[in-house]
Amino acid sequence: MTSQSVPILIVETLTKRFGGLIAVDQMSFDVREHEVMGIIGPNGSGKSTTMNLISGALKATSGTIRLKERELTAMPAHKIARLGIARTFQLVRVLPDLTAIENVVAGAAFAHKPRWGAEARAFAVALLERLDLGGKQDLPVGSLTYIDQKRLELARALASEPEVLLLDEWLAGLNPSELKIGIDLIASLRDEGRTVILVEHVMDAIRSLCDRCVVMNSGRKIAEGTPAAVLSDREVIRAYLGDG
Amino acid sequence: MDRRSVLRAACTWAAAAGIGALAVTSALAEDTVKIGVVSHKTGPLAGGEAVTHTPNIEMWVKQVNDRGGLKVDGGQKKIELIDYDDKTNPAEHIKAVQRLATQDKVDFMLSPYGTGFNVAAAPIYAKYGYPLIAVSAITDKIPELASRFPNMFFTLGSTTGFVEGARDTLVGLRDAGVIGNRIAMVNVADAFGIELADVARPMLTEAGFEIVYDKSYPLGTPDLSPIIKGAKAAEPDAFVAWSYPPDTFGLTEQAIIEDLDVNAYYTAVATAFPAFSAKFGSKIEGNLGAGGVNPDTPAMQAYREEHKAVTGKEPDYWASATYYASLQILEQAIEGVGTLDRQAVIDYIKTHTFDTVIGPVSFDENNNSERYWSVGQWRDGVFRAVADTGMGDSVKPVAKDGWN
Amino acid sequence: MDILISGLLLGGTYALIAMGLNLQYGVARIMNLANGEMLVLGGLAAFWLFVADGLSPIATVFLVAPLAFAGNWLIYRLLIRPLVRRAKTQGQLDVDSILSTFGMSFIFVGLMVTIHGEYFTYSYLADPFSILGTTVAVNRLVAFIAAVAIGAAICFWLYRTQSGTAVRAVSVSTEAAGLVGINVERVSAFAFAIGGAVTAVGGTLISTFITLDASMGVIFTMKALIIVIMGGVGDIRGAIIAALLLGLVETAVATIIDPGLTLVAAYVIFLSVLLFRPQGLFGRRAS
Amino acid sequence: MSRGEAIGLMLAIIVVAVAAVLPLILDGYWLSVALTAMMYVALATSWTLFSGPTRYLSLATGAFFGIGGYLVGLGMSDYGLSFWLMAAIAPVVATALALLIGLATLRLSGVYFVIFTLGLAEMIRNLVSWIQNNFLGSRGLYVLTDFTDADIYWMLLAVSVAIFALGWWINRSRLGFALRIIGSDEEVAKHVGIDTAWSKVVLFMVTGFFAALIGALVAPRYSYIEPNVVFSPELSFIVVVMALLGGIHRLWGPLVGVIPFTLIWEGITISFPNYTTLFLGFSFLLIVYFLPHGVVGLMQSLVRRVGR
Repeated sequence: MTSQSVPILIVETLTKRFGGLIAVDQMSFDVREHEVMGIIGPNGSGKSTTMNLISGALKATSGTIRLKERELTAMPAHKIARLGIARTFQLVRVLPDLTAIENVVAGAAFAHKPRWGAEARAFAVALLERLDLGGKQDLPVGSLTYIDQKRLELARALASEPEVLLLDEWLAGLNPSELKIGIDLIASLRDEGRTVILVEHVMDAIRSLCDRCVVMNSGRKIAEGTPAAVLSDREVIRAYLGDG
Repeated sequence: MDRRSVLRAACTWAAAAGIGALAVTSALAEDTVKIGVVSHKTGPLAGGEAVTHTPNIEMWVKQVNDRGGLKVDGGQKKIELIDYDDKTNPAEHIKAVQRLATQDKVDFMLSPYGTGFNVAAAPIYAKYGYPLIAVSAITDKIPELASRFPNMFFTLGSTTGFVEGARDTLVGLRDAGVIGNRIAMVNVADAFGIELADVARPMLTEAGFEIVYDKSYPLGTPDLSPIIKGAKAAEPDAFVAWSYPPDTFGLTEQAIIEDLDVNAYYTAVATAFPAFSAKFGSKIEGNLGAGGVNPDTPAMQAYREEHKAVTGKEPDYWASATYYASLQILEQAIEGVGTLDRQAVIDYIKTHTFDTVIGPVSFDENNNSERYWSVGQWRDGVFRAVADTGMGDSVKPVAKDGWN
Repeated sequence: MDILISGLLLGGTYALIAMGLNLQYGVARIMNLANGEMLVLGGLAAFWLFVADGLSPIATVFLVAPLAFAGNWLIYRLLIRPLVRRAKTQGQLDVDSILSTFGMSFIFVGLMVTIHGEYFTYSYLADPFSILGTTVAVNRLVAFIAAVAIGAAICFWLYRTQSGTAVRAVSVSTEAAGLVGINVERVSAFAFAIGGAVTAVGGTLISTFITLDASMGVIFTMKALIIVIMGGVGDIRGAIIAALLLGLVETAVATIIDPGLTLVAAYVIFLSVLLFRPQGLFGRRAS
Repeated sequence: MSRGEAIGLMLAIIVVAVAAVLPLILDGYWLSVALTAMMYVALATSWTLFSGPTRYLSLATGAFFGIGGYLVGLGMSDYGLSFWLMAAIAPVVATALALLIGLATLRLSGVYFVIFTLGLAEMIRNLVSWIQNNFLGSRGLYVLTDFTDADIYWMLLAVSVAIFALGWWINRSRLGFALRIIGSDEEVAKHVGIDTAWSKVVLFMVTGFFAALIGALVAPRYSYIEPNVVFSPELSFIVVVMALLGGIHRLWGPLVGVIPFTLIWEGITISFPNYTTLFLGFSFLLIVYFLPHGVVGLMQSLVRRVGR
């Protein structure tokens, strides 16, 4: 399904400096509608920074990010969210003072396709059921297990019916059995035709989930293509194993 | 929270609430005259209150009780003083006055310290028919306040009278050739200072003075040296500061350091405090300031000795004596009426003349006593009145001759 | 020249007011609203001993410093530490310390009023002294020199000694400091006590030229808070520079524009520093 | 309307009805206690509207309150304007000011925001004094009206009811929900599409509006306005203390904090007239150490205990 889709998110020569450090250097790639796109690379290669630039958590030093025809580069995070980009965080961030269902409603109430009141609740209940959190909707989030918190965060992101979903190491920290559940969940999102950008370390997930991948090292894109292709790329292997 | 901490919390709460309940039911003996006062024990005005009001109340209560009490209802009743702290907060003040009137049902109340507090409390005194003999209140609204609150009396003069005293002093010094026309004037940027400066500006200009430096400074300014430097640079003949206690001290210290060479140097509140001369010693010889008294009358001399003996402190040379006089007026009015009938006491105050430490006091149709000293001058360790309204016993002001 | 010298002297006074709170908030993380009362207490001691025994305030400094140190150490151990232990977040600790030190400030005021309810005013070294043609008061000069000495001593301690390094480590991160084996509670108690001692000594010196009274502490607390925040939490150099800056600005405004605007100008400076550098002059940017 | 809400509404109506008839029953003293309590209920509750959900502790209450009292004094005393006109203008001025402050303080968080608001209040006070001194001149700001304590009490009651109604409405609205999310995690709030800055500013304006309105309504009680009294930093602190004491995560938290606190304050004033400040200090400490979660926390744990 990849080839015939149009690009929905276009990143061009994106650069982010922190003082003298260049975290993201001249990154360019695009994401097509209904595809799952992976961003991989060693630790500190700039993957999360790229995500933060797209979601508006950080401001780019130069370069552009466009969603369809809208330029996102200088926008504050809440406007980007309203245009339809939703995300999860590298370290899970649920809202500790709210119940599970309120967490999901939080995702629905303000963003891309706002829902409020009974409609939002019904929508949130359905999402929780969909993510196997049915029956836990009124629990304080502190009492949820780690994977349930991850699910809840995903539900919050999905609640806005995003155009593009950013998953920042969503699978990190799960044990093997949870990991399988997690991968199946993302696979089901893909099957629904959602557009997803996935930052991951878990290579099994990349192989089984991604249509295409971008590989980063030291802030630069060093490879792009299908998972099978990039993972056999010599430069990619060197980047992962080191120069020695 | 575990069980113990819940219990503990509940106990604390109950104990604290109990304190309140306890005090409400405190029983009082019947054969006393209950006199209430709400004072500022802490907060911005506490320092002034502690100098001018509190020792006088202590002394007066002791004197009256030592002689057996107030003569009322054909016998003698001792005074029982009820005293609350308002932390210099008007809302607390009003509440405490209400409490004195309706819970403690005191027979009489003494006046509070500060113009704002007298005005804020006046409606309650009026509502319950208490005479309010205001002392530490200087206002130009005397007629309006008196018509609103017919129970309110004024003893320390109006803003205009207060400034007129300063003007007359300066005019006198100019006529004597001591100073020229150039005046440097500063004021503290708070209600009192702003009001005085606003009255003084046209009044001094009209009297032919030229105000060569005219600045305000905020309350609590830590370094007043730029003001004295600025005033000095304007080369004035006289320096006038409508100041509050901390800045009266601060300005004078800076004036000494900068050697502000003027032949007339005036500061307002606290110049009359004993602490002022204790701090500066002989250096303030010839300093002018708000207040002043005639220290030569036997009544005043006896008062000052008694004050020192009873309270261990010297009274100030301004409102202390007037505040004591207000207590004497109340005392004489109550004994003159012979009962605790407050309306009768108010009428008695309106219609009689009282013999007090500051001389005979009576009130005009605006409940105002037009007899007060307005400007004093330090002479050999005594702060003598050099300007007054209706007193007629002020001495002539002299030149200030350097800071030695 | 006048402005520069008078401004620096005033800045020295402000440094005396703020350095103690900087240690208390920067290191021990206690927003101490009773700071001003501690300062006034130092002033009261000076006044009391001067009037009763003729003791010079300079001598009082050496009496006040150990007493205030001990007193503040006890306050930390008995009253503050339980709050630190139960607080889960810095926000919670801020709330608790605001409430408890506000209570303490009332207690201090209440105690001081019973000792001396009138103004603490006396005259000590109120003599002129000429520096480069500018007349200054000797007592202010003494306070300035003391401020410089105390500031230098604290900086030396923080940046040149091992125990000082531990203190700075705690001010950067209590967690990390704990991980490398620093006894965070002890360091905090120590910093709090030193801070209290510095504040009280400052009060002793300031009382020689500013007329204090028992209720005046809140004015100094506010000034100290503003200087500490303007300098950046946890950086003593920032506090000192902020203090000097405030002193210069206030004096310049008073001399050139209008003394009535000094405090307005001070707050304008404070507010604009925060607007352009939300973490203060030397503060670390919150991550 | 759910059953719980119906009970809540009934309870609220009863409380308001009781509060409304109090001036007819109480004598002067207890009325003035009730009035003071009502003032703090209104101030602390409106403060909590902003600071409760966002956890931004504002010390600007004194500034807004002062603007209210000061403008009433200025308008009535120096320009002969009516009390009602000034009481209407003052909150508008304060709201505009809150807008400016809000826009300026967006970047600040935590203790920097706290001290910023404190500094701001002080700056306004000094600026006002200076302007009055140099441009307006004044013979004292008198607010002489015929209002009785009961009138002022009823006005404050009406304001309190309005604050509660507004607070209830906000809590149910998207705005209130947004604020809870902001208080919980501001970063997440932005990423779910909340304009965090604007939400905070709007609520800050609401608190500013009410604090000024309350200041204006209370001014006749003071009769004489001094900038240094109405722009009181102590008021800012006391409002914070009372709100925290009650609990800031419930709309009615400040209410259950203010009432016992006012009574304790009275008890101390009466019992220790010479040591009022000292004992108030002790009571603060006791509260901090033994009521760590405020009155609301105490009530909730009691309810839980009974329910078990």
